[in-house]
Amino acid sequence: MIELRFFAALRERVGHDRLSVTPPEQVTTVEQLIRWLAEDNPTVASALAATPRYMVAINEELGSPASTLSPGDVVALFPPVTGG
Amino acid sequence: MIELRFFAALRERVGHDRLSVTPPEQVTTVEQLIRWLAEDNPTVASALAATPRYMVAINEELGSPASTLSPGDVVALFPPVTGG
Amino acid sequence: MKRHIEICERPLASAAPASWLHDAGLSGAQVQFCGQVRDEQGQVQALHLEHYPGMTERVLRAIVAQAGEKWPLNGAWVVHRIGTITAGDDIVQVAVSASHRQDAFQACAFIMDLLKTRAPFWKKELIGGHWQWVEARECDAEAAAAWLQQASVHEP
Amino acid sequence: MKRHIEICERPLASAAPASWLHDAGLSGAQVQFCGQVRDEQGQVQALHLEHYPGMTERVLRAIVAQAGEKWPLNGAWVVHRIGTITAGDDIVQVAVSASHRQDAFQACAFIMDLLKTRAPFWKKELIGGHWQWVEARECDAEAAAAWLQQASVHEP
Repeated sequence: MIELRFFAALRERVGHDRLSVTPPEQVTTVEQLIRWLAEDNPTVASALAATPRYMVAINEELGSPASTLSPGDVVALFPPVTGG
Repeated sequence: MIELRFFAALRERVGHDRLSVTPPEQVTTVEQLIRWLAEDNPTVASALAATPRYMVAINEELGSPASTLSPGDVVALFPPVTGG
Repeated sequence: MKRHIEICERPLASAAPASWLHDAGLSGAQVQFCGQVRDEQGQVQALHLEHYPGMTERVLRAIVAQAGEKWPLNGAWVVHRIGTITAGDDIVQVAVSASHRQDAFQACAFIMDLLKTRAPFWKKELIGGHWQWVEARECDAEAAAAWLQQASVHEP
Repeated sequence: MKRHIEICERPLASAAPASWLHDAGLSGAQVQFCGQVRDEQGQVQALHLEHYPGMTERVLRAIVAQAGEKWPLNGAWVVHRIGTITAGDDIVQVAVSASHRQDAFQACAFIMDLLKTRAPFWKKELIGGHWQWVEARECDAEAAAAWLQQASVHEP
């Protein structure tokens, strides 16, 4: 199981701030997770499609599409940050 | 007539904070003034000799040895500044 | 190096970083950055800031630790506002103390550049009665990348 | 650009630059430098600062004007302490406000670098019961020269 978290415009587009998903075993990277979500979850798929650029964090640390995932990971997806 | 002003270590070495001098007409630059002072005024000469580096200001603006002088100018001599 | 990192829902006190950093003669230099909400000629009526609790503090701690490795600092202060605020209000304070001013200037700019591109905060603005998300600026990403490139040049 | 330049015999108030620069939404960035007397492991008992009244103000005004030409600033504050002060006391405050932080950081560092090498202040320290003049640091001259070289590169 992977816990997804969404923030800012992406959260508004998804309509939830979190979602638990259980991708198949062969999904082991962020990139694969997102490709799988695009097929499995139309809401997340269209929210991501509507967000020109987004960032990812795994267990509260910035990651990249190539980052590997383990069951129980918290994967956050969000638009580029705009603090400060 | 030129009004000389001294600051910091240089003032302490000269023993005065100001001095009025009337150099001959051919003294038209800071460099010439200092050379003339070295002959005319032993106190100023030895104070300058004891100050490894010094700066000059003419009428409250930073100058250089080549700066030209006019009668009535205020020429300040001082060690490198150490504010801030 | 002492450090203070805080996410704050109340207005920021502008004198707080200086008095917290004060160390009675150890440091010769304090540099403080303060970011404020610009009103863009009166267009922006309010600003709302959200963040990712937990990750935010973790990222800020990591940025401050990295600054402490790059420059000899005596103290570092980062306080970021969240919630709804208005034009002119302070959003963020970054302040550092060091023996020498060049280290303090560079470390303060570094922390801000990395905060801007890595700390999970998002702003939306109330303009003409409508809330809209602020877009990330390309030049902020470039400013952060410049520091990271510098670092890689020094690596063996 | 508003500007405040002052030579001061009283202790400096650390919150003064921020509140004076505050402009309710015009500026997005304030950068403040504050220089303090270092005690050098308790060696320095006191510091005395003298200056060249008249020339000091003129030089500081010129430096601030130059900063205002190089960067789009909304405000600039320079206050320098003179007289006898002790370790930990503030010697100088330089603070600027601008729309964007990079301009504010650079202008503040520029004003400090030029102040250090051009403004007619001199320090002496009381160490072991004896007053001795502080020597100018070569690296300060280099920092100021770097700005002036940059400028000449941009000239036609």
